[in-house]
Amino acid sequence: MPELTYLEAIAQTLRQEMERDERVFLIGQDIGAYGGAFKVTNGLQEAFGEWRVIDAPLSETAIVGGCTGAALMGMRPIAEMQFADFVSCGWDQIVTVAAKQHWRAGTPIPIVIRLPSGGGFAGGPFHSQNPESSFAHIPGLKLVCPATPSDAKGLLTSAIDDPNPVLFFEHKHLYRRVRGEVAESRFTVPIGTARIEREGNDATLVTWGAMLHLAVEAADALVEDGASIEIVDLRSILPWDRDAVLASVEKTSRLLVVHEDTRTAGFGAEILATVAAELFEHLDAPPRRLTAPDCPVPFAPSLERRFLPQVEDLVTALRELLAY
Amino acid sequence: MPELTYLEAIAQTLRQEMERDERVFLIGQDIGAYGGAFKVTNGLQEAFGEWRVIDAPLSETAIVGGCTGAALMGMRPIAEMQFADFVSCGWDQIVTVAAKQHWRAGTPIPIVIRLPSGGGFAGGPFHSQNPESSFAHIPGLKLVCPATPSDAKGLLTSAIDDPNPVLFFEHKHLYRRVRGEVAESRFTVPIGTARIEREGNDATLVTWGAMLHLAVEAADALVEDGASIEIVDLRSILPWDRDAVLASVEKTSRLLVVHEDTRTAGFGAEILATVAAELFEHLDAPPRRLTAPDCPVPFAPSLERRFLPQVEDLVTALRELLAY
Amino acid sequence: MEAATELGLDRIDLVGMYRNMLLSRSVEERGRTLFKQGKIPGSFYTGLGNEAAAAAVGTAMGPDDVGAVIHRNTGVHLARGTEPWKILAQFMGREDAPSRGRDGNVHFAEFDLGLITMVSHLPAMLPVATGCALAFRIRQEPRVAIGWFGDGSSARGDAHEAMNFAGTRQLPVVFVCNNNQYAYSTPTRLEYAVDHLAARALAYGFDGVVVDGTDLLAVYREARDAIEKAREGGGPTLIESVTLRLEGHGIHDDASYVPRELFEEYEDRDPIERFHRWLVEHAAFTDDEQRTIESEIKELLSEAVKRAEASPEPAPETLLDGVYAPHDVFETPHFS
Amino acid sequence: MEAATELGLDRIDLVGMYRNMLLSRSVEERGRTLFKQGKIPGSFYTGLGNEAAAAAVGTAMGPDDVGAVIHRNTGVHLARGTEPWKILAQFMGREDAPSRGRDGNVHFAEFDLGLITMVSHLPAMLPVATGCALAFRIRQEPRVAIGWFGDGSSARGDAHEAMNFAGTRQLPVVFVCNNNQYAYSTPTRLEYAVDHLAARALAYGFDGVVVDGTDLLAVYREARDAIEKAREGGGPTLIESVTLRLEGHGIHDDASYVPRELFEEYEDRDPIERFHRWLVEHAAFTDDEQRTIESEIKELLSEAVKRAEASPEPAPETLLDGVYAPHDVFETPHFS
Ligand SMILES: Cc1ncc(C[n+]2csc(CCOP(=O)(O)OP(=O)(O)O)c2C)c(N)n1
Ligand SMILES: Cc1ncc(C[n+]2csc(CCOP(=O)(O)OP(=O)(O)O)c2C)c(N)n1
Ligand SMILES: [Mg+2]
Ligand SMILES: [Mg+2]
Repeated sequence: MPELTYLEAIAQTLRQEMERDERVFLIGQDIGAYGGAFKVTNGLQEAFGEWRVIDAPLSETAIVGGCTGAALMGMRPIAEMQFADFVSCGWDQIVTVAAKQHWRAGTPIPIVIRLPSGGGFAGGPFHSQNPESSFAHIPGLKLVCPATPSDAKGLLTSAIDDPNPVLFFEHKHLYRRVRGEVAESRFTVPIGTARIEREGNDATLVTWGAMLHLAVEAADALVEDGASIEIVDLRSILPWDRDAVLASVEKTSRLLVVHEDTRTAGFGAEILATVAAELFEHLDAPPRRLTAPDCPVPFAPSLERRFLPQVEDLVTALRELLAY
Repeated sequence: MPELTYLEAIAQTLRQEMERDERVFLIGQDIGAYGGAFKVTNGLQEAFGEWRVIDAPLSETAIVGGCTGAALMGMRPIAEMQFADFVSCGWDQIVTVAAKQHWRAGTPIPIVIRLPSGGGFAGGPFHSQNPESSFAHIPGLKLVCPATPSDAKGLLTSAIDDPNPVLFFEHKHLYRRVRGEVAESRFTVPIGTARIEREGNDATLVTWGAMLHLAVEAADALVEDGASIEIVDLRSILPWDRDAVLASVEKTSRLLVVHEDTRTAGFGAEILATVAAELFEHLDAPPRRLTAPDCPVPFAPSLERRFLPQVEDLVTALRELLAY
Repeated sequence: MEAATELGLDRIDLVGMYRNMLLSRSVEERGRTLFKQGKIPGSFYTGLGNEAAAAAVGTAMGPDDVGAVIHRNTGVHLARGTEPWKILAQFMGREDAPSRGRDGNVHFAEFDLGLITMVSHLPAMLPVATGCALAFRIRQEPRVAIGWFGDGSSARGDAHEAMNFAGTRQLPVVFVCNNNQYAYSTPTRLEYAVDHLAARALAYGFDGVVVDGTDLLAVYREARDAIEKAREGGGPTLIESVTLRLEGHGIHDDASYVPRELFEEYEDRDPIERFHRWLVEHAAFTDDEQRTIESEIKELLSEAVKRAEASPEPAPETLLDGVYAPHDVFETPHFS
Repeated sequence: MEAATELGLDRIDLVGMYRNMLLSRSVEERGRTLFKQGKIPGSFYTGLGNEAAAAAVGTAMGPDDVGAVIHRNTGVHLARGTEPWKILAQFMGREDAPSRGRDGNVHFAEFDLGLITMVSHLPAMLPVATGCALAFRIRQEPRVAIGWFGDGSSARGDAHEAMNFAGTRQLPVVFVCNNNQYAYSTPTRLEYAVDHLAARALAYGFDGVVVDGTDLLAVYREARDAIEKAREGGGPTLIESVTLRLEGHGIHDDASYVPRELFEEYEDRDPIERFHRWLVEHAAFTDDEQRTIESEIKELLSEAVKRAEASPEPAPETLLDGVYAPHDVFETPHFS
């Protein structure tokens, strides 16, 4: 299988889906001739024309609402937020209109919103956020956070297929840093299904997005301690794979959730709450979270290093968990 | 002490604070001559003039952003959302500007946003929501949810005093249904401090807003079972009183969180996660949540009854918790 | 009749629109009664005064055109074919209502008839209407989207983004402002600082027109022209239809903040009476015809009440159905 | 000189604004170098081409006026008194920078100098500027708020709500559009469908003017007039200052999408050279003076770099400071 970067996997999927299905179109700022702020859509306007790769004004509300309308008329719109952070400007259209319309009116809203998210490159408070937790509280949305090129492709394909609004969080820090084998032909990865990145017996580490790669490093480090960590790559936040998480924790009896988003009311809370309620008898240690602290994402590298969970932090947290 | 309804307590506080502090002004839709959709501001424009009780256009973004600007210039603005639901139209101004400005720039944003929230009267999906959980994930905000007339007054006074953006969730269903003694003179209830509504030993029930009153009924019912339930009225969601909750659960060893907002990634998850992590050794039963299910708030009374937690549901949940 | 013939309307069309207005008001009046009888939960809103504008625009739409309706638009639903009993069932929150009791009062539309259900958040459906037009433009279909909004909701960012985007791409969308001079209790001078909202169109690169919304044929003319222009690639139009909301914002509101003189001014501009006079004068509309329509509507409505009341309250166990559309939703013949 | 004298500007003012422009460009050029040296984390943006507009509006502001700045506004910071080393420290994310390393590049302002820190989300600070003006109006203070925005960000709802609300209350706010013909790679024809954004003002009930943003005195005139008008209760103005962004959106962008002819057209409209010619012609500005300013700026900048580099990186343990303002924040003498 060919090796692709995370970004190439997304770009390939967009192209394949546009070739396959005339209803698919892209809309966003600077995604046409410029190819998007991260060049994910490079060359697509040339290939498909300016009515299938639409340069939108600086209008997140018009973009999201426009996708909703186009979807109602039978299209399969894919919006790009220039940075995930700017989705706050389309918040109302997503939570008030798109998320509730099928339940209220029976009309599906098959839209995909692509959200380049995450920190690690001094992007500061408004170019680094992981806004998935706020949306996780909104019934009617689906949220996916792929960590690997192959999952990026499979989940994006599923998102486009899905008759519901899907927020596709693509981690900017992975775009060009992560490579992996990706099947050339079309395939889907079901939304709502976690992936066991590595099996283990001593503790379960649940994570998603860029943190998955830190989790792997941390688990590697723990091997030296003689500990085997099971890593669950959640992949989807809404719906999330409760069964996979519960099965893993039932086996290991220990849980650490790691996320890049901030702590309070972050999605880690939902996982801990569920595990605590469902597996009360099975836990050998208190379930724990390792997350960013409760503040905006800082710009200065000295602060951002402190803000973002680091491999060492994961190692320490796992050791503490195992030592309990 | 005089008895006031919840609504009267809020109205009295607004009047007192406006009399006391020239910097305080109100802005919102139809709050002037009309007195607001719920008549909370009745008579205030007559008393203070149209530049202190400002009828705004249908522009939540201009209202919230306008408050931020006025606050920067030394005012103490209080915005009214006509219904809490419409705060989604001011989401970006709240989370992007107001919540982060002090941390980023050192300039405090002392604004209060009043949010008539909650269901129970066939308001449907857009006139019944409790949007506190979405905001609970945003560092820099304070969120309060008073359940009694006295707390409504004390917390609103504190909110106005506070140099940070405070979202004041006032439960519509309590406006005219709940009466209580309220000191006539100015007083504050500290934000971030829970209130023990009733002491008990067998289980802790944590809740806030309108659900508090159901909790009292349910605890009464449990007395017949010979069980004593400690009810913690959280009052503030951000910051929340971890210490009070942990102290209570440490004593009772059992926790039920009840909230009117929907379940997944609702604030109950944060409380359960914290308790599970901190009081692992003290729990005698899995911590539980009783919440609205994951869907929009329905209109039809038959559906809304099912949606909103009912006293019977609380009683059942408590019995199960105690029986564990 | 000449004015009407010129518009391509024959007598049947004209009487049809008149009937639409009468029916619209009757449905709403019946709703009011049901509300007072405690049979309608929540709150209650009508489009009193907006009947002509609703009937005219609803009728001017082509069969494949779509509209994102708002409150005050009962006549649009009727023009597209929604049966009165469904509207009453909607008000009552019943299982067979368009929103199946999930949402209430005016928050409904029959998608199969080309209408899109509004949300409360005004005017959040304008970007959606623009998006419908975008789909038509992408596929090069000769279809037009209509987006309604009020004078008050013109102040929100959604109106701006929708119109500006539609302007840049000259999309086939017609924005119709039901300017009834109030947003709840707020008069237009506190909502915007220009004489006419139609002026906004100039800032977005398309035409704006002001029309007397109590004059059915005038509204019809503007709507038809704008729709045909959009259909032919001429881009958007903003139609500002000026009326007066003839009662409070909702049933709980006595509208005491509206100056009495304003109501008086609009007294002989009741859109229904006004068009009745026109029909009598120009189309020899008879008292007999009037009586026939009235009794027909009366019967229709008592049937409607019965049918609406016969529809069950939604079963509680259906609450969570449809939070997510199932994967095969597009394979089922009817998904609304 | 007459044109300037008429504007109340003496030679010192004029040379001051010229110096501002030179300094502004020099600070940004030094920033570019520092970025290339790896001393500035993240990304890097300049206001190349906007120097005249920034200097002019910044100078036209009264001492108690306030402004919600955006990127491309280095000259505004300088006009209000921000020292260059602080700007470089800001770019570098250092402890003594206005944002103390919490935020980067152009996301800063010195509140004590009457400026308000922007957020990235454009143009979210326009409603905030309107809110400042609201405070002035409530307290009847003769102060004015300035809100800047770009051609691209004019498309967002925040611009609309801010302007519409300001219009209804005729608040003392001046909206300044830095129209540099592009929003990142997007040309104005895809951002809006009118010739001039100034036309929007008419839809909001106030005046709009278009001015050549490369002509310092022209911008100064419009800014001064608008500010004084607002101060006297005349309500808002929208000033559209037309320039060309003389390079890419940020340092990573080669602007290859901008037609070469457009750059050529603006070659002899570099605002700094243009005003230099004017000064030579009308104010007998000498080569000596030029050299003096240049060497002064050179020295200022090497001092600035040193001082910025001497400022420590923020200490990690301060990360959570100030998420909430402490209760006594207003009692401390300086809270910014
Ligand atoms: C975003 C938002 N804020 C507030 C409201 C509450 N609200 C409901 S109707 C209304 C007035 C609407 O006025 P207008 O747009 O003129 O329509 P009209 O009711 O007069 O037909 C308001 C403020 C709302 N529906 N949406
Ligand atoms: C709400 C929002 N969406 C997207 C962006 C990303 N973005 C940053 S600058 C920019 C272009 C801004 O154009 P304009 O307003 O003309 O200002 P200019 O940079 O040209 O001075 C965009 C799209 C943003 N900052 N805010
Ligand atoms: Mg109105
Ligand atoms: Mg620009």
